[in-house]
Amino acid sequence: MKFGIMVNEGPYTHEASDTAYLFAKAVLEKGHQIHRIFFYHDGVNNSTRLTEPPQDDRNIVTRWSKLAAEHQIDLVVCVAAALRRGIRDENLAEGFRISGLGQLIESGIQADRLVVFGD
Amino acid sequence: MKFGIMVNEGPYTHEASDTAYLFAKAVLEKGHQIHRIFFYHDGVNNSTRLTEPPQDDRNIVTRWSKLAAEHQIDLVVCVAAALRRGIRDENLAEGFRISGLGQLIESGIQADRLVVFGD
Amino acid sequence: MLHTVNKSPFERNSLERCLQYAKKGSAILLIEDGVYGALKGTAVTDKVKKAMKNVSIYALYPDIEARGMQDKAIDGIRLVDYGGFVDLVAEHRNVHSWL
Amino acid sequence: MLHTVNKSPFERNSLERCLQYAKKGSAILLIEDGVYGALKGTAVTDKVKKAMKNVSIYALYPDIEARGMQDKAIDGIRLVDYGGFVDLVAEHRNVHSWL
Amino acid sequence: MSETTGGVEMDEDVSGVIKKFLYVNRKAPYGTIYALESLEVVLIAAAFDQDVSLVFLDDGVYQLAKGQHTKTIDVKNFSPTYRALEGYDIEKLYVEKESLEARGLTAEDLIVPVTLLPAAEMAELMDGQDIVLSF
Amino acid sequence: MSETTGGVEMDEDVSGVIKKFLYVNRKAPYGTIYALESLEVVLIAAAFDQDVSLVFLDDGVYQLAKGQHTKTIDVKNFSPTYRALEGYDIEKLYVEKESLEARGLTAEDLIVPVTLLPAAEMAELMDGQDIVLSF
Repeated sequence: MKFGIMVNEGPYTHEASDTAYLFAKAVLEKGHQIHRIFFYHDGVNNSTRLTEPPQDDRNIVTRWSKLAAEHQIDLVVCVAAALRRGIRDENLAEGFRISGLGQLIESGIQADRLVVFGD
Repeated sequence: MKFGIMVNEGPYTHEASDTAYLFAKAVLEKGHQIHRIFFYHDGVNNSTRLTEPPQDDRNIVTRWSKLAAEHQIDLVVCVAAALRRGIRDENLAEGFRISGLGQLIESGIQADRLVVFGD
Repeated sequence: MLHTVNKSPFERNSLERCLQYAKKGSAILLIEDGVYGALKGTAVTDKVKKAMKNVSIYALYPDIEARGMQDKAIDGIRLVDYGGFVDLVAEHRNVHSWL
Repeated sequence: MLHTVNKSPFERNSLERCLQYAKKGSAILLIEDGVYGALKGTAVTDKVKKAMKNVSIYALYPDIEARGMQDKAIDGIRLVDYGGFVDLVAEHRNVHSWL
Repeated sequence: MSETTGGVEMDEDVSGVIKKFLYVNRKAPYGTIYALESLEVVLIAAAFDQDVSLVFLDDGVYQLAKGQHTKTIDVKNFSPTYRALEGYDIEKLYVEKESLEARGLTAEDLIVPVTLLPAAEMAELMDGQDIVLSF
Repeated sequence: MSETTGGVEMDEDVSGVIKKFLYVNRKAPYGTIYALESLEVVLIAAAFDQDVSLVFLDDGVYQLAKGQHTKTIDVKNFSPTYRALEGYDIEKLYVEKESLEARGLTAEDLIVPVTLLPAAEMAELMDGQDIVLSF
């Protein structure tokens, strides 16, 4: 089955991005596919390569980048939401791309399920 | 009277940073002083110079920078909260400085009032 | 002391808790989505009116106006602008923001 | 359909609204702070137990364990891991996250 | 054939599929950005020729309140956009009756014509969707 | 004379002043970061020799729950830090009785010894502070 995932909150502040990540891993472990992970609202902050959490904490951003590299997952950051919040190509982490909201709707159409994680 | 202000949420997503800004302006208009504005939690995202809101919207970040320049206000971004969220000197807007949590406590001690704006 | 509430009373428990905590003679200022607690004819109006016997309740008019609720404030709730917000903070020894 | 609730029932209205919306035969999964709605002996326990007559209620065990609530889940609430979460989504035609 | 939508080339296999999309609005305007950014999604969604419905429940009903004047908080008043939705062929707007009543409001207080539904019927509507987006 | 605290040089006029600081914890751990980042403030505050109290009410009482195991959500379990507060001379921890009861918990379920106070007494305590920090 093909899953679409939407992430509406930034890293660390809300558990939403953790839950979305652990859900995404489980989707793959169950043998399903991930059509796309779309980052919206403060969710766009998941994609900043400037993040540097404490040594003993998880690195939420690089965790997404790794997941994308290992499983060829399309990580899309909404351009309008990103510009408002100071995310651009110059601070975008590996594996993410900035695109339009149409990518979210497309994911809703093409995936079998779309799951929203937010506040 | 000397006011300390604490901002706990990022720009655009919550009204907290708008309210804090309009409150700060009113503090000055009333003839009071602002000891410091301290940005914590997602509040650190108020300081990214990479933000680019739509033309017809307010620019929350430059609004802070201008307020700081015009009234010599100390805008302090918490270093630990900032590193977690990808705010560093390289994307810091004018008028902000990154420092420790001690600056918040100091503001509590030195100011006559400390007002918290958050979610 | 001054209490501020910035959340809708229909969504969160912060106004309710604040009303329990606000002692006789203290003040409550409703801001942001908290101003929905200042309106007539809602499911929480009676609770707010009852509290008004012991505490002064204020609401931030710019937030009321933004939400189109200009004509709906409960009689007796004092509407203030940001300058009034500053005055309230200055007049009270301390402030608790019910986040 | 599958409903997810990620907020504490003591702080927000989302579990209460979800319980009203969840139709007979549908499923509710409590995640994140929503797992506090899955516990025995709280002020909302009775409401949840009543709903269990018509809908299946699940809770995400990793979130329960993180919060130290391992021994407190209501009997009859099914505890799942992330794999179980994925299965629930797959088994239902659609999902509504009560944000 | 492809059509540009929100800066996106639609893939071939998107065309032809029509799914039922439900946008759930439960949050008040201005206190948070969710209402505004939700509306931005709806406007883009209009270009995809899907079966779109919007529901407003809980504090979401406040999004549709008449008479919003946002100048003093220096935020854009986006409520007129709800009136523009019709021009995008988005015509199915549902408001939960109980939510409106708890807030002392009636359909007269809303900026656009909507269909009032009791919660039980809203639940039916929600149940029948393919995609439920909440913000 | 100055002392470095959290990377900060304390100004001359800070020393000598002792204010009553109250830290209000109303949010559950892990669902959001507020509990953790609040604790980080408290640890720094300890260096300033102020009169510090912590109150836990509503879902904030869950911060102190025993038996937290966060490995499966890959987040750091910070609850043991509450036990370390004593070493920082932060000893005034108050928990609201009503909040604990509504959640079916007792003082036995908490990771540190606390003072249980009914809401009315909590309100008195809050009233008497100079600075009330909430997160």
